[in-house]
Amino acid sequence: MTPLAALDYYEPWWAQLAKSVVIFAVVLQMVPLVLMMERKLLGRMQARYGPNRVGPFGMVQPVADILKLLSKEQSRPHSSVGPLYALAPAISILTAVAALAIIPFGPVVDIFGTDVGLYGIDVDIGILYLFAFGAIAFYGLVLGGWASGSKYSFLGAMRAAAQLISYEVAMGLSLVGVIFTAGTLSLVEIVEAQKGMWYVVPQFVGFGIFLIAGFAETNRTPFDLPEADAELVQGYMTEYGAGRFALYYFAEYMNMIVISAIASTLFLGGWLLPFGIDPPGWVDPIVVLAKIFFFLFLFIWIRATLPRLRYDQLMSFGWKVLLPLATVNALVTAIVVVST
Amino acid sequence: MAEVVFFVASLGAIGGAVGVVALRNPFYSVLALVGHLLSLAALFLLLRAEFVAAAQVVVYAGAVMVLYVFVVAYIGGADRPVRTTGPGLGLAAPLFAGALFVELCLAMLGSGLKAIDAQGAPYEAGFGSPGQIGELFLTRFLLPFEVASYLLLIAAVGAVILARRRRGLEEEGLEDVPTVTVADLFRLEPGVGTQAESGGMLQDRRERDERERKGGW
Amino acid sequence: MDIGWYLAVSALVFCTGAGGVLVRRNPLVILLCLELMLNAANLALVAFARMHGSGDGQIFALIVMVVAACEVTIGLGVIVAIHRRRLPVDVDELRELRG
Amino acid sequence: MPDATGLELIAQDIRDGDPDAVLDTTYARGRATLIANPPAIRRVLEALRGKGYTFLASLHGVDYWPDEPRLGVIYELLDMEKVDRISVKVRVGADEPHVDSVTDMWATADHQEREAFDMFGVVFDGHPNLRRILMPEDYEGFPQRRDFPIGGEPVIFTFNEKRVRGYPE
Amino acid sequence: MPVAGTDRPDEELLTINMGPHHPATHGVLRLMVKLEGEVVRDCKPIIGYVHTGIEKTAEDKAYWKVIPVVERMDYLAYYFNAQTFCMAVEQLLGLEVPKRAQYLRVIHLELNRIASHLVWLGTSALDLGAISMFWYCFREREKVMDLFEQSSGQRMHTRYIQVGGVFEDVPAGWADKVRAFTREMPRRVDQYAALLDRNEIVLRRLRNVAVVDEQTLLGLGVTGPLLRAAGNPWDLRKAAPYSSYEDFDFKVPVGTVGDNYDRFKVRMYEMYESVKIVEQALEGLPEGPFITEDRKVALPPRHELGTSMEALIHHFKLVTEGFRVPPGEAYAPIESPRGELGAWVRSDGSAKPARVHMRDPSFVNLQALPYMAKDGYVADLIATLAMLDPILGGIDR
Repeated sequence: MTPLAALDYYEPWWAQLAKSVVIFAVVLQMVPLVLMMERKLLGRMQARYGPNRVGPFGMVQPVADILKLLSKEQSRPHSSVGPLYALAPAISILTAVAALAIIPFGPVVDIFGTDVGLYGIDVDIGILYLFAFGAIAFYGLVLGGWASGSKYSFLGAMRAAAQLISYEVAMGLSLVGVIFTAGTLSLVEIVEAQKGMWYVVPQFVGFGIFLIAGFAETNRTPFDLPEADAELVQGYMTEYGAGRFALYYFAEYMNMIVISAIASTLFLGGWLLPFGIDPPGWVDPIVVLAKIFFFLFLFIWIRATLPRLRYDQLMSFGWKVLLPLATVNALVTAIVVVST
Repeated sequence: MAEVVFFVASLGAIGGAVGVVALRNPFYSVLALVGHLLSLAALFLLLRAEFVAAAQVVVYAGAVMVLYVFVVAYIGGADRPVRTTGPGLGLAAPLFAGALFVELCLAMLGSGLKAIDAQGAPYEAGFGSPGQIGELFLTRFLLPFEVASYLLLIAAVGAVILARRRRGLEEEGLEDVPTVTVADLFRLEPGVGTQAESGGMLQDRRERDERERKGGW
Repeated sequence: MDIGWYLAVSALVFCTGAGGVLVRRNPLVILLCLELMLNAANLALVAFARMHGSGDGQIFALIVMVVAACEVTIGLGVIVAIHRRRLPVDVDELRELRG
Repeated sequence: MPDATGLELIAQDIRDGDPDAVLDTTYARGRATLIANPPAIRRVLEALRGKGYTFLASLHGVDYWPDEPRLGVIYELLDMEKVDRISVKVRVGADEPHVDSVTDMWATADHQEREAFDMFGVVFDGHPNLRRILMPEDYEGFPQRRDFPIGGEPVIFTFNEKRVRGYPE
Repeated sequence: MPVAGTDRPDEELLTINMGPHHPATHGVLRLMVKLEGEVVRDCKPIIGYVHTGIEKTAEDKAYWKVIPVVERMDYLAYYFNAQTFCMAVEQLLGLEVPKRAQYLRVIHLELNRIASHLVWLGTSALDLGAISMFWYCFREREKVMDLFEQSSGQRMHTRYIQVGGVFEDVPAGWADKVRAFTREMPRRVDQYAALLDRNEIVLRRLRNVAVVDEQTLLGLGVTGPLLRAAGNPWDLRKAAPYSSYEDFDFKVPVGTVGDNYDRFKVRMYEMYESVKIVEQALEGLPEGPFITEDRKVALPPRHELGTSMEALIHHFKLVTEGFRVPPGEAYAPIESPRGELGAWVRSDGSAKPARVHMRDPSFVNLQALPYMAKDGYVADLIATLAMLDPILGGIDR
């Protein structure tokens, strides 16, 4: 089969398999961790304890939650469209997981005498791969809302879809500056191009726009309109329960992790440390994880602080502020890159 | 391996295509087309057209079909029978399509193109990569590239004009609703959002004075 | 895989699309069928590009995508306008242009 | 509150315009009440509104059983300028409980009249939407009347939904 | 197609049933909302889901047993319910309430107002998406609840206010605890304001939203913070003082525009003013009896029962039958956290009221919702409903 990526070294099949399993296992384990972190941090920020009953310090709480959700009865509304109703959350989680494949946790290292890159795949199209799966994620939301056969879900899905595509544009444009500067789409190469200076410094505008759009893409506060529980009662997932709800829930946090990982890769230098510190290779994934958790903390912090925007404000902010800013940023970067 | 992928993907592509034509509800037709497009993207990958595959998904599945979904959701699926164009055309159309297929197959297979039975030209590194595409676009195909961008611009303007509401929000004073503009980013209203005020007094003085003047306090 | 197979798939999809345009009455679905035909052409173009080992075919495919996007925006705009004016969303009943 | 004399003056004023409008006045514990003739209620309220009582604070339904006429409607009017309250009472019989609606004069009367109708069965003629408001739409009887017993309402659960009266099979 | 996009394609309206079980309706309220896209074209409140027949129940109970029943109507402002009912009965009895009792009532009423506004603030912020506010507000509310518990033994529905006075004098040291609270509270309100009032998103969500002019509000019978936000300084505590409110120096916050922001600000400032009133009342708390000396109405002190035959008879009489109230009708309006709360009580001379009707401000104010929400966004409908602060227990009674 034609390789997806043009690797200039050979990776044996067992390395690919092992990598997939490790990445999947590690990041999947991160979701309960993030859940726990969110609940504990929110609790602390809101002058309460957060979960502290299940296990030591309540650390097993997410497991209990997931077990509870999985053991619930699967039910669906009368008016829903069965197959699509079941398919939608699966699409959501599929796209979230697939996007993990391109996140680099480190450079190519030598494992048992073979070169193995500490990432799923390193594709030429790099960021485009991400946006391709982002595009498919749209169907997870819309199908879920549409197939539920409920007006709340439908409204929520429409909001989610409109928000997703509006902010996808700004997000894409905000990354153009990084791509110009690095001269490549491959995430591994982008990280390596940041050896001298993290892109958060020259591309701070792009960084800001990317973060804001990332909040919108993951439906987090203050852009959590699709699931605004005050108005739409969880939006497109109103009618979902039990395991399928767990899938949506999982996908949402997975998306958070993906966005955090992309942000740390593109702007915070991935596995690189500042001031030329060059630790041994096994530290690299830990550095990436630490940066990811920094962004996750930011997500949670913002959630505890900000109220949500109104729909029209969200839209006009996306189109009238972020998009022009991102365009100007791309333009300025292009001029600077060409002139130097 | 490539054969299996090709088989699955082409089956998806053809199945999706048939679904588009045969399904009654336009919403399902749209979904079938999405399936078709994704299968096609897989075929593109097999043909080593990475960038085209990604563009296919991002542009088609991510933007064009999204438009379809919105419009279908807005207009609503009409559950009409598939074939009501009259028995004549309903019978003639499949015949025509079949004839067309035979003709195309004859044209291609009988064309005597030598390479058609081969795996294609030897693969070179960088084939179908964004770099190659970009280079072609900005050198040999600069004119089509520019024309295409103008076409897109015109289409966008046209669509906005076509789908503009003839009645509704604009006339009923909803533009009064505050919206965020670029200028607002740079305009700092007194007493809004600065750190000093959040740490200090609760109410900006101007507003309090105004309320006091109105006799509230 | 031989390039011929790709072309066969392309032909099949193209014919399905062509048949769909003739059979269906809903302009939305007709637009979808047009998309099918364009995509079939795209597949053929990319296959030929692979055959010759040059990127020209892919450039063509990308331009076709742009054209398709334009066609869709305008087409859907027209359909929405039709719907707004409370005309039937059905090509056989929309005879006004015929005079 | 207007004092007893003030109340009489107001009543006299209204009587000048319409001799039958005010049936009686009572003044007790600082509460001035005009008892209006039911057909003339709108005229009385209009006149009071002209005198500055522009705010309809509330509207109460009441059942004077066993006295006749049984049902009463009390309008609490308020003069926000002089901080002055006056109440207007109409009494109607239970067999023909018709009072003119004042929803067009005070929008607030909408829900309040509906409540009085719901609870006492006073029909407000001219009300745009005189339906039950607190009780279920298909409820029978007027629960706040004095002869309506305080008793158990069967609560519908799954096991007894077929047995509860009025539940569709 | 499972979702018919519109009711009628030519109108493009989508009817949505919000509630009765909806997280943002602040109770069991049902709204029939007609949407055009995201814009509310019509909104019809449907109520009655928690109608519990309190007024009917009250007719079957002795006067002093009615108090706990009416307290459960507006479950956030229970002191106010009891106060208005007791005031109406006192009016019928011609009873004078001792000064100390009046002050104690005021302290509790104002503390209750703060607690009620805190719940409003927390839930409103929650509706705007600011989830943390809810916990901060409930943290402070908890302190008020603790004060109530210390003075009356109950956190909610305290039955502290009695006909003729209050149930018991406040315990020793209570005043200091209240002072500690009143010292802390303004700082807390400052913090809330810093979180919300300094937040650009909140300002944009509230300013110039759901503006209804003063005249419309007056016609709708709207009172309380909603009316004051529109610029009318009508406050019964100032206009027609009851329970010694004339003794205290406080201001009535009014708005200028009548939008949601003004409603928000007015309530925020009311918390400061309530704190001021509580402080003044504590400062000037007069000595004297905490309940009327009239043994026909108030229970005799426990220690008299062992020595005085008369006291024993009164005690027996009151506990078994209750006191009789001369025939008549009374209406006692007070300023509750939501507006004019009035009890209309009719007595037929027996020991049970012949009719108790509450003019609940939530019930009346709710009628303004369609006026406020029309032609706004759905999200604004939720914010407006939050700023309206309806309590469904009071609406449905």
